[in-house]
Amino acid sequence: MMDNKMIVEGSLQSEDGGFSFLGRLPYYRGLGLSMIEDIQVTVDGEVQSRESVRFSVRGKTYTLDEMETVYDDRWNFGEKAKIIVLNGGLAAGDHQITFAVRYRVSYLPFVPTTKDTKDLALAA
Amino acid sequence: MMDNKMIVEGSLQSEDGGFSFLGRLPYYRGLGLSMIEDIQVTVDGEVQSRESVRFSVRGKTYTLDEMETVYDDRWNFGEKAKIIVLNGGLAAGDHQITFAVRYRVSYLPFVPTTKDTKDLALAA
Amino acid sequence: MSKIKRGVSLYSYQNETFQGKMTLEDCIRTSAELGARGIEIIGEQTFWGWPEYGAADADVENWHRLIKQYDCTPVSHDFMLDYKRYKGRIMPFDEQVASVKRDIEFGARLGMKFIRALVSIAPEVLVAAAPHAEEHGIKILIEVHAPLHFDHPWIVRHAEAFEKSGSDALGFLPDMGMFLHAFPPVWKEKFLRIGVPRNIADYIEKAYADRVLSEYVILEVQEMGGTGPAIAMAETLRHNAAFEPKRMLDYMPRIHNIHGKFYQMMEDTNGDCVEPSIPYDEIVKVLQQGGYEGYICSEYEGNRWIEDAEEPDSVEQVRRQQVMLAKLLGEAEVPTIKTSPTASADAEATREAAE
Amino acid sequence: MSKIKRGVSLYSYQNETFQGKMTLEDCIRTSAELGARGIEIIGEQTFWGWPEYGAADADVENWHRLIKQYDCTPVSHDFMLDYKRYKGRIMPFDEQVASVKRDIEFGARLGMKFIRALVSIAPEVLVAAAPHAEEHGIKILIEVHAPLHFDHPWIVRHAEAFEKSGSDALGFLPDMGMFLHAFPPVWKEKFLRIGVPRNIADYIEKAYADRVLSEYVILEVQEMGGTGPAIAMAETLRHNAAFEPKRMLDYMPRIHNIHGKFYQMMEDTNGDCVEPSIPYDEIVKVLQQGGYEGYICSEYEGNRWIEDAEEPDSVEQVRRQQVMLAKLLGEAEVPTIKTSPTASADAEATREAAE
Ligand SMILES: [Mn+2]
Ligand SMILES: [Mn+2]
Repeated sequence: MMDNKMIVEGSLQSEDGGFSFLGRLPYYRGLGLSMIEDIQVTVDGEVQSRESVRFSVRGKTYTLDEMETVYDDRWNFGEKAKIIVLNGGLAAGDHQITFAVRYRVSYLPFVPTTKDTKDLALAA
Repeated sequence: MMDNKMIVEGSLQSEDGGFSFLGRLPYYRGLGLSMIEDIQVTVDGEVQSRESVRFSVRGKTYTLDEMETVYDDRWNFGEKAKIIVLNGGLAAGDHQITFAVRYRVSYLPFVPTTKDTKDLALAA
Repeated sequence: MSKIKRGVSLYSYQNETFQGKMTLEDCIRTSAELGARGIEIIGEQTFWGWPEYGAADADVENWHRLIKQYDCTPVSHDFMLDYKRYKGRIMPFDEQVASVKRDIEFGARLGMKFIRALVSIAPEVLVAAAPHAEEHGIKILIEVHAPLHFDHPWIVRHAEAFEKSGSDALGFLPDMGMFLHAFPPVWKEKFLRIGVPRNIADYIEKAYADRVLSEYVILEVQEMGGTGPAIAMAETLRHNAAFEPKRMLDYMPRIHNIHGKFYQMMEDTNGDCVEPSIPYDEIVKVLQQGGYEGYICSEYEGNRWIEDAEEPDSVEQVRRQQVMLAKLLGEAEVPTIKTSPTASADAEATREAAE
Repeated sequence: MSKIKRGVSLYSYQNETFQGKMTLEDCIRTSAELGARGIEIIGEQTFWGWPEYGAADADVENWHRLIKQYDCTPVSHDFMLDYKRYKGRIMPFDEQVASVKRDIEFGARLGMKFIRALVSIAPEVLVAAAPHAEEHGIKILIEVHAPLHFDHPWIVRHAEAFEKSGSDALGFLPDMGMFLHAFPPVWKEKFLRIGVPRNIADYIEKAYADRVLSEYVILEVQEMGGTGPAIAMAETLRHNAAFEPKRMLDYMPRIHNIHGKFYQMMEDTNGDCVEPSIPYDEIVKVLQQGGYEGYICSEYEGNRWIEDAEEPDSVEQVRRQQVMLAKLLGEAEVPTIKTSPTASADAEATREAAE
């Protein structure tokens, strides 16, 4: 659910050593960070390494490995997290971004992965 | 069920242009012949062609394709059918025979295949 | 004393009859000696050639002779209706009805009160055959069998169709395998033999006892690293999504026969017998509460779960179940077999050898 | 007039609240205008930061202010209990109980009568938390939701544990999605969009109406050449192995809230509204027969089935369901929305733009 609202339109921007965009959890509630099993970002067909991804909410930034044991912070319902990828940076212009989240939901008899693909422009 | 009783011990013998053994349907009842979808015989690891197989009960002999439209004959419960394979014949001595039957059972939500493997000796 | 009567479906002895180790007379005599005087058969198993060749008069006469000789009662002819007889298409409706009519006639010829229909048969077919059943004094009973149960929409559809038909020749034959309240030990042992790791098998057995939703168990087994046989073992839990014997109470006026399904009868040193996975004490209580006066027919199905490791002893298994049933029904006498269960087959073999 | 009351779970408006198109005030006011004055929430959805950050006093005060302003009644806080919070191990029992206690306190702080527990929670956890619930005037209700149902062994286990506990702070919240008597059209349309061939989708829809056992349908779809999405569509039939609203009658003393689950409300030219796949007429009759006096809270879940093709209009969908419920409950007045459902969000946006 909310699959096509995961990537916030027009949110692509450059970061030191990489780029970022705003992403939302495709779910009808929030989740504690330890239950985010993976975030995979693909740019123009190229999968970015798990190590290069950072997740940032309300001024706090985590690696994906760190998140697995974060029990005192959450990704709230509808909250726009900054997804940072330290890939060395992107060229200005249009990029196709795929944002996939795998999350562990206690009551589900499977571990869902949900993804969204959008074309975003990076200002020069 | 009855898997290990499908091939009748000691029943391997030579036939004109091939060999035969006695086989039983692995089921708690008999079946009309049109519901026998396939019989596959493997000899010493070599799968015999469907075309080479004949099924014979009470003096009547059928190819597997013929059986598919036989509505007036059956393979009875526990009945020893002669399974003939026209492969040119087997050398005397021990042979490993695998006998697999695929049968269509109206009430089952799948089409079972059951098989039995036995070492049988062909008299010289 | 209970009004519930004991019987045997000769399905129980299939491992022996398949191999010719027991004759029809052996089956009937053994059941009768156990006091299980209601005899149920699968027509195609007991009568060579049925349905394609019909049943020989001599065979039917032999049946009646044996039933009389051993003071038994014909209960049910279980028919199959192979509606997938034609490859790639379902048998037309009228032909299905005609086929059921032949089984009605065959049931009547054998002196049966009931013929058992499989649950996969459409209720409309049975409704169409009901007048013929009435004429022949036969009731057609749908076998309610796991994964179906009395609250399943498909069974509810049958019940609605039966009510609407206005015929009392349509009813139910519940198979007690529906009420599996524990994972059968013989299932677990078989799954261990075909490669399910012990820790996974233990987990599945416990999850079943804890009545966990099948889908959670399948996920957990995957996470434990389970593959092929382990997943198959977990998937058996999909088969029992409801197991309340009390649900039979809603349908008592249409329940006329019971399959006393069992997988394994254990016997303790006192001779007390129990089925570890099916709660026969509760089942008998519910049936008595519902005023049931028909037969419970033993239906041994453990054979297929153990035959890869040992030769089933169907007669001993049936004996134990009959001991349990007799006790639950308040009978004073303990069922006992007096004659060798293979006496007739042995005599035949001796005769043949002499010829 | 019926004693059954109407409410809304704010879950219904998730598509709008996720995007900030409706505020909490919009949700409550809209529901109140429809006469659905019972308000149910998922705590984690409505209260930013719950549970890790607790809930801010200002937010709770705002909640009470809105409830009072719109003459509503807090019904239920639906909690989640993430017992898989720790990767690779289940949360220890005591920690689970402590977590439930915090949700009990939170529910009480919001003026709720109930907190909703998910069915995956072990009954022992709820039994251990029951005294705390009693102290706070809260009942913990297990949501009975497809593929579970009131005859499923897991639910029976809960019921037995509740009885044994002697506590009346434990009960059930049935989700009407359990009683899916037809394949929802929005499901079918979604499956068609993701590539299920029309003939297979038609077949599955009809097989569902015919109440065919899921395993037969899955085989048939395979034989029709169905792959991935077609098999997935067929497998949805595994989710509804029992759908008899009357089964709620056995549990009425413990049923205190109802999820008015729906996938799609159709409206005809007379303004009559109907859920094509869930029999609300029969459901309301059963609830009245059982003397139910609690709320039916709208729970719109069609959003996720259509959002790939169109933007859901949750408010219109809730309105239609409330129109249907009011009629079924014998209310004279037709529920109507007077104020724009996004009035507060719009005002906020205007304020922000002006700053
Ligand atoms: Mn049976
Ligand atoms: Mn719900």
